[in-house]
Amino acid sequence: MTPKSRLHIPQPSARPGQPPDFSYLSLSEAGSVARPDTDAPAREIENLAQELVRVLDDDGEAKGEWVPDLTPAQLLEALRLMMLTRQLDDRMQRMQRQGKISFYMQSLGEEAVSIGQGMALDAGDMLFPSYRNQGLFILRGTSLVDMMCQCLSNTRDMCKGRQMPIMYHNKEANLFSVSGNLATQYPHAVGWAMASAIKGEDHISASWVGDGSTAEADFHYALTFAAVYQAPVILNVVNNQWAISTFQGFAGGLRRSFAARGLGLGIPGVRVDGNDLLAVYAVTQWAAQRARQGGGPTLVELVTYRGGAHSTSDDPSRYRPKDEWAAFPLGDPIERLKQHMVNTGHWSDEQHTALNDELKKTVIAAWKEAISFGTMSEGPRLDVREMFDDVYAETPQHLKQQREQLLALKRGAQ
Amino acid sequence: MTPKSRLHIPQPSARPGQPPDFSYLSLSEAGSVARPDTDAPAREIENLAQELVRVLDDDGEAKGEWVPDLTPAQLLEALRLMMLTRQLDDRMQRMQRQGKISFYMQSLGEEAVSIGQGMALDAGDMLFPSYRNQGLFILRGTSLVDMMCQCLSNTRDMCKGRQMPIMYHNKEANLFSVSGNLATQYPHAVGWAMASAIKGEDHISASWVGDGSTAEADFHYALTFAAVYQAPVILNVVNNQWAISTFQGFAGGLRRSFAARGLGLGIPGVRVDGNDLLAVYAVTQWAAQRARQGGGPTLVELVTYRGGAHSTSDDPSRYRPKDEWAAFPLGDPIERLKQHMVNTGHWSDEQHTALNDELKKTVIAAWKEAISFGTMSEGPRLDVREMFDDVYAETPQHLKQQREQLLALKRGAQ
Amino acid sequence: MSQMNMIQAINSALDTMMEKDPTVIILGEDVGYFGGVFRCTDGLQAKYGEHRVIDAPISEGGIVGSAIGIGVNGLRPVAEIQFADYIYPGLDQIISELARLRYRSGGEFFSPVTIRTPCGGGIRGGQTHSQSPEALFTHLSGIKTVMPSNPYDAKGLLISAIESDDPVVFFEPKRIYNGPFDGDPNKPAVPWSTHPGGKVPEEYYAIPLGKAAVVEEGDELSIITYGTMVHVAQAAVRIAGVSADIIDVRTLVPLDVETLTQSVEKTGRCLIAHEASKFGGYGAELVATIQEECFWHLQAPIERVAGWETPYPHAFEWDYFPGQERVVAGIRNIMEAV
Amino acid sequence: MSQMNMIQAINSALDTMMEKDPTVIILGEDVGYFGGVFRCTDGLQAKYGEHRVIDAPISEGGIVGSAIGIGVNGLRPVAEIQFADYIYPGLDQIISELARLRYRSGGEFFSPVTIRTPCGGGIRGGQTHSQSPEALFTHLSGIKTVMPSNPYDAKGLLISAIESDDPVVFFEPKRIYNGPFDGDPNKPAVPWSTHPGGKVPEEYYAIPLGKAAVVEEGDELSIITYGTMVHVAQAAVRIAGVSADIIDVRTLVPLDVETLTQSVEKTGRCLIAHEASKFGGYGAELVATIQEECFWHLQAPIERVAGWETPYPHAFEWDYFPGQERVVAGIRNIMEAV
Ligand SMILES: Cc1ncc(C[n+]2csc(CCOP(=O)(O)OP(=O)(O)O)c2C)c(N)n1
Ligand SMILES: Cc1ncc(C[n+]2csc(CCOP(=O)(O)OP(=O)(O)O)c2C)c(N)n1
Ligand SMILES: [Mg+2]
Ligand SMILES: [Mg+2]
Repeated sequence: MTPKSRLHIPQPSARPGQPPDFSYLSLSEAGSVARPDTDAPAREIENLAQELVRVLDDDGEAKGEWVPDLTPAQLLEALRLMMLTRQLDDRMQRMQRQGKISFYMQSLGEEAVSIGQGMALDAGDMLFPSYRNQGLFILRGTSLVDMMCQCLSNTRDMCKGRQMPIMYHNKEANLFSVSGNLATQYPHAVGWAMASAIKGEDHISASWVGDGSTAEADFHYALTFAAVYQAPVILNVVNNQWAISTFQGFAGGLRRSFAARGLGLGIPGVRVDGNDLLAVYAVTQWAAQRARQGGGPTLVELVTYRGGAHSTSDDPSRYRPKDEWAAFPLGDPIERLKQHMVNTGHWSDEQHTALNDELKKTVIAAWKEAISFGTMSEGPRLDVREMFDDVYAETPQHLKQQREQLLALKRGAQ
Repeated sequence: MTPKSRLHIPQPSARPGQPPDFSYLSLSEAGSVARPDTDAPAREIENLAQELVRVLDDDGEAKGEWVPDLTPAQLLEALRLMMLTRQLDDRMQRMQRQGKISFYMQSLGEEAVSIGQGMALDAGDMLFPSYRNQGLFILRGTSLVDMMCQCLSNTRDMCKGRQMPIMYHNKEANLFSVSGNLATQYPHAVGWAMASAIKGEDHISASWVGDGSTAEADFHYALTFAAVYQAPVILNVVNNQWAISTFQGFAGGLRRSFAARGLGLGIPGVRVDGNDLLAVYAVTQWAAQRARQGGGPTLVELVTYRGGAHSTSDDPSRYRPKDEWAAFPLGDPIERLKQHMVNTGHWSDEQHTALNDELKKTVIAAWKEAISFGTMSEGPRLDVREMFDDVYAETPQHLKQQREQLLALKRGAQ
Repeated sequence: MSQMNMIQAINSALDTMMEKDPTVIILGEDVGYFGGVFRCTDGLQAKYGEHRVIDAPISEGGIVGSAIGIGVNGLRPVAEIQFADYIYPGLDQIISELARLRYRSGGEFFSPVTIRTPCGGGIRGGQTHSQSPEALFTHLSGIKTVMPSNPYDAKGLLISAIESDDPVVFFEPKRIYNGPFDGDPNKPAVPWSTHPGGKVPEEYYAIPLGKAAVVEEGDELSIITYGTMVHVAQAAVRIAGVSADIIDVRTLVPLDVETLTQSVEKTGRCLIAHEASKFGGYGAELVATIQEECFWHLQAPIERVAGWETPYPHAFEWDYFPGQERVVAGIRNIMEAV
Repeated sequence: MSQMNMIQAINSALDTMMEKDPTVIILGEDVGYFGGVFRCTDGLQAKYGEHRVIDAPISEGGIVGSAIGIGVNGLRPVAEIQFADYIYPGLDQIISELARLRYRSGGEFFSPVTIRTPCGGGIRGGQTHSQSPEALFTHLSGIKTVMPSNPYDAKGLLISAIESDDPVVFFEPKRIYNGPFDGDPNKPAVPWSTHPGGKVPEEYYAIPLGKAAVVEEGDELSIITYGTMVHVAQAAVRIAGVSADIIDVRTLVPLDVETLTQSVEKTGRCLIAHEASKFGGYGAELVATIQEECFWHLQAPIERVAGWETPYPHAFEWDYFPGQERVVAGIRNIMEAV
């Protein structure tokens, strides 16, 4: 009998009740992948889209050509920022559970992405984050209080109450406004980079999407425009294995790596251990240098795992094994950096615990301050008149009238 | 000085007044590319996306593993259909110039695409053509009169006067309705193939877009869905070097072949000499067999050249050398097949000329018949009442009223 | 007859149709194994298999585009767009292809796609989980547009939508998935069991597309609305103490002009309410149509109560939402007009 | 002062702004070397270079998406969408991003993109080269929408659009690119030199967005329209022999309500005309607004003359187009209403 075409439905390696199985992930040994020159032709470095750039091995040893030039102080700062991100997430997740904020999304398990990549970029580089890049905001100095106030939609909310929690932005820090619409930021980053090249500046841009979001049109637009104009941009795919309930196979992830998606357009792809801060930093630095010297875009796939639920509205126990994260072969980015620093004598378990406690306190203190600017139910409230601002540069007549209508109604109601 | 990022603007190899230059095209020797098994894993046949499958060499000799099993009678039929397509185009182009039809698009120089591919597919396979696939309609038996009547928007127009010329369809012949919107047919073909696989049938589908259209979202949707569900579909990119005034570099064509666009999703790509009917047939047959036996999608790039203007609204002398087509290294598909058949003793110059004359007469006769069903300015006209049909399955109240309104107005005007 | 909320009623409609017609298939993000983020497709993949309830890539354009092809090949796809706020990447395929296919092919090709999508605010979804974009669809020729206001209608209308050979965009006001909502966010939520529309037959039944429902009858005023706002209008009428026809449009296209005009001819006064922004909203068409048909009966300007001309803001959700107070104020305006 | 057709006036606006403001750049399909399929950008690449007049991949979504990023980085992009019929792949970026960026970022980010696109029928373009989709934009908050009816306005309004820090969708009625068109396809075409709007200054000038133009004054009727239909209305008024205000809306959003209501308060009768389908079209909003503002002045129902509820058909172009006869019939209806 000849084989026949049947609709192929991608299958995750394990469902609830089954043992986790990551045998589908192809891994490389730490230190095994060579680091090409940043001006290597795209066709000669296609292996980077297949192999996995890793620096830290399972014992926390840094190995190979990709070991970045980071001082112990820098590493400590990276560790601190990852820990801070996790503490913030933990607190906000709980505040949502207590009904203090309407919604939240953690980056649990993916902290090295934002911190490692953010550190490798210059302050003048413009970042177009997804909703799971809170680490970028922390790294670039957005205060915890500001972030919390955004989540609280309170009187100090940078979004003036207009967006759901986590939709931060930070203009001074060159962090673009997070969108609720998946992948839309990708062509923005390319356009921004095009403008930088038009102006002859040497700032680059970077953007992030999840594995699932690569199926959106904007992914294609961004890659196409970046390739055609050789825009100085780093396009990152955070492959955390899941997109709400669908695993990365539904975005084609089992057929070929996400890093390979640009090869057909001549865009080099680099697949990197997303839980290895050193590798993440090194690869980003490589791509940034390539872009700055006119080498155009790089597509970076960060292999990681979504340690928590998709969002506070999600319950992953319905669709994946509870213990999947624990079995993830690339581990926990914080533990791995910690282990490395302990190994190299720059850190200890005691210091780690102390730092964690300190960060927890920092976060609690920030929360206290944040709620002093109002919560959803108590304290000062945003002025409802602001609802009508910023739709246009100047508020047009009809919006002024609507504002008056609303105020009259509210006066009447009192 | 370190090199710097500047916006890269793709440059065609020649502009009006300059000598044509096709050195950018990478060609393979006829017969030099091996033909893998149809169940070869995608990763093992990536070379097919880079090399160029060619059967006919410059002397019209058929060479190598891809030589298809076509009888002289079949080859003659292919030749005849290509010639007929060209005659039809020529006639219609002239009719447009004379104001008999509002618009036209030739497939001059690309005839082997539709004829070669169409012949390699089964009657039960569903085709989703672009506007430059008139050959498929001819091949599948749409009468010239029907095609002309569509272009005339006359009383026998299959589209009931609703579409511009060339927007044919042929339901019985499994030819989908041509759309004026670029690339939208691509995901339709994939959906159709998915349904075929769901139903367990072994019909496959095929679709066509131009090089320029690959930048549209639908190209990405189609590739993604085809890869994820391993849909039995052949996705074809007709790389005729130009998209109106922009050359294929603006779709990223200079960086990597269009056939390579699906490699990052694990879709095999085959780059084929689009002006070599034998190669076109062979590659299509290969991809069809692969799809039918459950091997999923193939992306086929047909390298050809748009011999004429983009459409009757276009003037290519403004943006490309007048003699570019003559310099195209892959020649003219009709000449090449003719030469092969003359070489093998199955055809002669005299027969060729005679056939051409005969086809010309056929086309003229068809035109005469077609205009008897009305032209834009003379003869019978479509009933204007039909304007309100087929918006919905059943004409709703409001459209009946609008029809009445219009008729009343027309009565009044008389 | 069972007690169902709107999610269950939609699920039941899908189940009924999949059972009845083996060509019905479902396609969408998270609809399969997981059963949908709002659980509308819960249990269906287990029952009908992975080839009929299909998890899709995150690609609304691809979902609509492939659904069209699936429909052309003889199946009857029901596509879910996870939030109406995310339908826009699919608009080109809807406008340029789905809506026009039958027309442009002289009636030969069509694709009977139903697109289900949750819409509307009131769930703290901010500007990307609260939108009501129905007016972008009601202007299109070739598409039908539906928005039910209760579980009974939801099931009956969804069945008709699926059975229709025309493409249908089926909006589900998510604020009333779990219970009717009268516009007062401070009152405790009530379940659908408190509402007659919560009684839903287990079996097949169809509510024809193109028929509005007169939800309440009165003679001083006609309120024309749909979705969540039906319930808000009912509460507002109580507060305002007027006797009003409340008409639930249900099928936005094709519009049941007759039911509307009969009512307005009777009452001479009309208020139109919807959640979407006012300017260029579907309410504008309702005003225009009624004004054209009932001009000589109108005793006061037709008034629209609708969302403001801003995106749907997270913190000011209840100031944005056209709640009871605003509907009552609208009623008073109309009733006082002389 | 020069004689210009609308293509030249648009070209002149672009040229003027590129000269004046080095941050202005152009992006679109075939706009660069070739100068645009309608030649609106002719000569600009030669003058300002390939980095300022940029040929784009065929990807309307990518054009809008990258233009947003370009705008965020301090340049002022003018994107061309080759035909309004092909703007839909860009809708998600327009609706979800361009229109909302300033609002959602608390006023901190914005992108001053202008999107130019030829619209309208009457050129035998069939259903994919004739559409007037303005109503899909006028319902959006955060976007301005413009449609000029003559070269002078086209230049002045386009300059304002480019200078605006708000995103603007700028529709160009292609039927009148080369000359005013009064709706009669059988009459020989006339050039813009026959029309006062064909006189266009070479230099910079701006017509503010948000101001309608009273094209003709009269006292029996107000005709509110825009684009090609302005000319049709003028011809129809002659035929009908009525004394009418003809108002060219010009800026659809924000709407100049005052000019409209002043006129209708004066005349008591109002006809609205546009080429797009009637149901849910922009005209519905005009009816609704005027009805709300001028109800007590209205002596007859407001009548809409618009495209039918079908796609724009190739063979029946002139039956679809709301030409002189239909406008005249509309005028008669209104004038006879008692
Ligand atoms: C255009 C659009 N479609 C759908 C959604 C709903 N949605 C939000 S997150 C998400 C999953 C995204 O998965 P992935 O891209 O892998 O990112 P991750 O959440 O894993 O970081 C979906 C479907 C959305 N926000 N926008
Ligand atoms: C969505 C969309 N955008 C733009 C156009 C206008 N247009 C028609 S054909 C064309 C060029 C297409 O080039 P290509 O895909 O290479 O096909 P070819 O004409 O060379 O066969 C363009 C831009 C269109 N029809 N649809
Ligand atoms: Mg993910
Ligand atoms: Mg081409």
